[in-house]
Amino acid sequence: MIMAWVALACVVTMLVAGVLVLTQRKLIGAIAAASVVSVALSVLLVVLRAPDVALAEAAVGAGLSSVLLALAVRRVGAVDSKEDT
Amino acid sequence: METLSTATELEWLGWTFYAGSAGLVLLGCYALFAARHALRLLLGLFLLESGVNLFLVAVGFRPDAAAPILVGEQAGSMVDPLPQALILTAIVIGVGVLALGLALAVRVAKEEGTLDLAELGRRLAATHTPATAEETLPQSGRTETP
Amino acid sequence: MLTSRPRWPALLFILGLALLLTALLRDLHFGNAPMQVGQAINGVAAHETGAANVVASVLLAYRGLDTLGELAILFAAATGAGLVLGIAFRNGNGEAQAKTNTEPPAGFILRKGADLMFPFLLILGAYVILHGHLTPGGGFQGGAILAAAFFVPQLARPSSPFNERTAHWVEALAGASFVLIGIAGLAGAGWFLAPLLGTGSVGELLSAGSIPLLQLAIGLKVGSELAGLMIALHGPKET
Amino acid sequence: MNASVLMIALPLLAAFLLPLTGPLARWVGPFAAALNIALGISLWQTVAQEGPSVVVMGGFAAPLGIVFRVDTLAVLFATALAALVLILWPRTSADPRRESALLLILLAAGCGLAFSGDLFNLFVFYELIAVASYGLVAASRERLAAAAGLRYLVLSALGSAFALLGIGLVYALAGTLNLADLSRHADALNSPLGLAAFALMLLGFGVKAELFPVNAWVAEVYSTATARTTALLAGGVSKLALLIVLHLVLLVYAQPAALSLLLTLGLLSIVSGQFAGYRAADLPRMLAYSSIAQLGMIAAAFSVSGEAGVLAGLALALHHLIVKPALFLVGDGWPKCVDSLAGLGRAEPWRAALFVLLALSLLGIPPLPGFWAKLLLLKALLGMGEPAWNLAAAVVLLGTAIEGAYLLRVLQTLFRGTTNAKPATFGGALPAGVLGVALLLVMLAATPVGGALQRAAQQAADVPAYVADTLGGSPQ
Repeated sequence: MIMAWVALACVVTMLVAGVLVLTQRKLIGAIAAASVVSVALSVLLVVLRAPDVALAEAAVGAGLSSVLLALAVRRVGAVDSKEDT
Repeated sequence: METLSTATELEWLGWTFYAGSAGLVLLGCYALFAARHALRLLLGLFLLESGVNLFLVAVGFRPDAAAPILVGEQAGSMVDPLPQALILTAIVIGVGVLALGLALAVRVAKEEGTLDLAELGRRLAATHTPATAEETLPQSGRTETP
Repeated sequence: MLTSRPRWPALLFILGLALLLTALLRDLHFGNAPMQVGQAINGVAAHETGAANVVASVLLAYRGLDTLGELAILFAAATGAGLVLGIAFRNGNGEAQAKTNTEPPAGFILRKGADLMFPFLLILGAYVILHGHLTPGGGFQGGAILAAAFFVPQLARPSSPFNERTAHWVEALAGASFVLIGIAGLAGAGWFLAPLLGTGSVGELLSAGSIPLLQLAIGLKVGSELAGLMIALHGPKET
Repeated sequence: MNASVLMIALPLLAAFLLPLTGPLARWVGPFAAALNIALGISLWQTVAQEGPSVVVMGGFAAPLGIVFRVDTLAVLFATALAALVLILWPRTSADPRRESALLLILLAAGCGLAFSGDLFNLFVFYELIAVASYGLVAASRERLAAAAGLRYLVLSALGSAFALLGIGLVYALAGTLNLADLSRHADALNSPLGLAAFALMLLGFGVKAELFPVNAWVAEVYSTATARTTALLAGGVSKLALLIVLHLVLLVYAQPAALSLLLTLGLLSIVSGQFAGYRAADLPRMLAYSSIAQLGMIAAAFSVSGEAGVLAGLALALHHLIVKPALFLVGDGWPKCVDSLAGLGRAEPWRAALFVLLALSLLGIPPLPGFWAKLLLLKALLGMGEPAWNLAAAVVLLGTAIEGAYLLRVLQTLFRGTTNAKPATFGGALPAGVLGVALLLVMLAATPVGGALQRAAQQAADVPAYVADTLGGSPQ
């Protein structure tokens, strides 16, 4: 039963963070929210008994992807579209 | 390992996972339809891919089964290893595509001064002006916009 | 699709899609999917490949070709990123030379932290790679850790040149050795990527035939490609 | 038969080792492509003598491991792609080493798409070819090439995510990914959920196959990428993506609903492509839209169940594979705007004559191969004997009429008036000439070529033999 509650909590966290990815005005905030999505997802993967995938999601999804995105934002930060929301 | 007592509980757990993956897919789709900034589109893709990954791993789940790693002389049932292997592959593919997309975005920002993909689409749709007609020749340089 | 549109149609479309998905997913019973192939692999994997981690044996034995394709994708992405950014720099009035030297060195804490992190991450990455056939982890996860290990010092000391020559050699030889192990299988056992070296006893470090070797090749290849991608993206700010 | 694996392993090995080869780097790529052609020819002979066969990776038999199905169709496409890569090998490039590596990867991935008999493995090779093509597209010196590449990447990645979702649904319903095994469990996919999986995969694989709702990238990319990259994408890669769809409808989704869906998307591609081509003002875009319409015709042909559809689609695909790259190469260096082409017919008679020959074949004027391909398509569509497919035949004829209107407009402009511009460089003279000669050879040897295509279609459409070959024989 604990497993189901952990899953529910993670799904809620993940979806709230997902909405934040879309609504954050600052790109760097959106990236931080995306990495929260990845962390919650990797906990869900542990609940689904996929430790290999969870490890990869934590290392690649939450870690590397965010670093890559942050590096790109740092380089193009001044270049925004006219309507950036 | 904790077990699930009833079929209803399993069903609820299933809907939790389906809601999570479908929610991420829908959020990603929404970002792709509504956003215009290239990095926001790439973030939308990231959400969409995460949702797909969660769905595939959830497909391989079995109640009362262990992770697909043998520990000692264990004989119990294990969850499906195949979707997990597929998703490991998909995660790495996703990060490769993301990185290449970011590299392209950096170059576009440098050349065009905007990352608004709708605006870039308009510029692409504008017919070729005589000024750019000779650029396909190998010896001429690329024009830089300030 | 990528044109400007008001948001309401997009929202309505998503709502429709949500209803459709709900209707479709009702037919899919959680925890009950037919897993013919998965079941069969669970039954024979340890015996056939000698790896305790069934996911690793799927990745490197049953579906080794997928993994080779995936390494090629990372290689293509890194090559494409170099192509895209390299062209931009060459025409950019010698920015390529200025690129690594203009950044001021990072603060004391970051530099000391990087010095401490480097050996730790290196050992962790090596451990995750080499135990991939026994415990969760393997070439991809360990490779990502290795990439971080080599990128953190770069972040702390932008002026210290990343040794591109060594990275090129590691990248090329790791990728080539994966293909060559595959061709060795073709020559030895008659099938591309056929397992070599016997299975050993399940659960020991030196077991599972050529799987640990393939994990090492993947780890080095993934690590060098990802580090290369991060360093390619880590350039000066655009104005 | 293991030559099929080497056709993937050797180009990949060459691509990985390319950074270390030093001054030899420029020769590695063409050599690997030539080697692939030789392997393809030897495979062709083996298949002709011993019939189709199956190669198991790592010795793990069919549903558990990945298998390659080596038949005439696959060998034909793998060899044709290698030949196309070789004759389109760039002479000059801003960054030859990286571009060579990407071309070699494209070659390996294309062979993988032709041979593989596993759904997820096909997806991996599809992604590989996609990632290689993003880099190649952005390598152009044209302004906005990177912007076109970025928009292409976003759309394509969206498609890939959908395709992966579709593959996941297939696995959830049938529990296997091997195409032959899926063919045995086709009933499990005959449900709304199974059809949704097919639609998702069609959206995903349709991006490279230039199918209707997901082809917005085509005109942008083809008008900004280099002519050789464009020729490769329009000529080779798009056909290989459609080959996946062919395998799906032949083996797994032979149900009427799936076939109707494919037919509908194909017809919409024809109509939208031909109308957009009619409205296009510059030549590369016109050719790009014509390519969408031609691929729509191939998709429509594949929606006809049985041998006739495969044969028609195969003929159309090979014809387009020869003609469209050559057209893009001839047009490269000419002014892009159609109205500025006036007088070039007299200034450069040979080049214009080649263009006329190719355009007439594309249109389907009788003695040229394009005519036979279109005739086969019409016969196949009418052979289904169902109203939707009869309507499709009418749509194909209507599309051809529109195609005629805009292609003849270009031809007319070419030979109208005179120009005082100095002749432009014809960088692609050699590859375009080779492709033109190949077209003429096919016209002269119509009977043996037709026979070979017939055999290929027969083998491909023989589903029970495919299933028995893959699942019946054990590896050892």
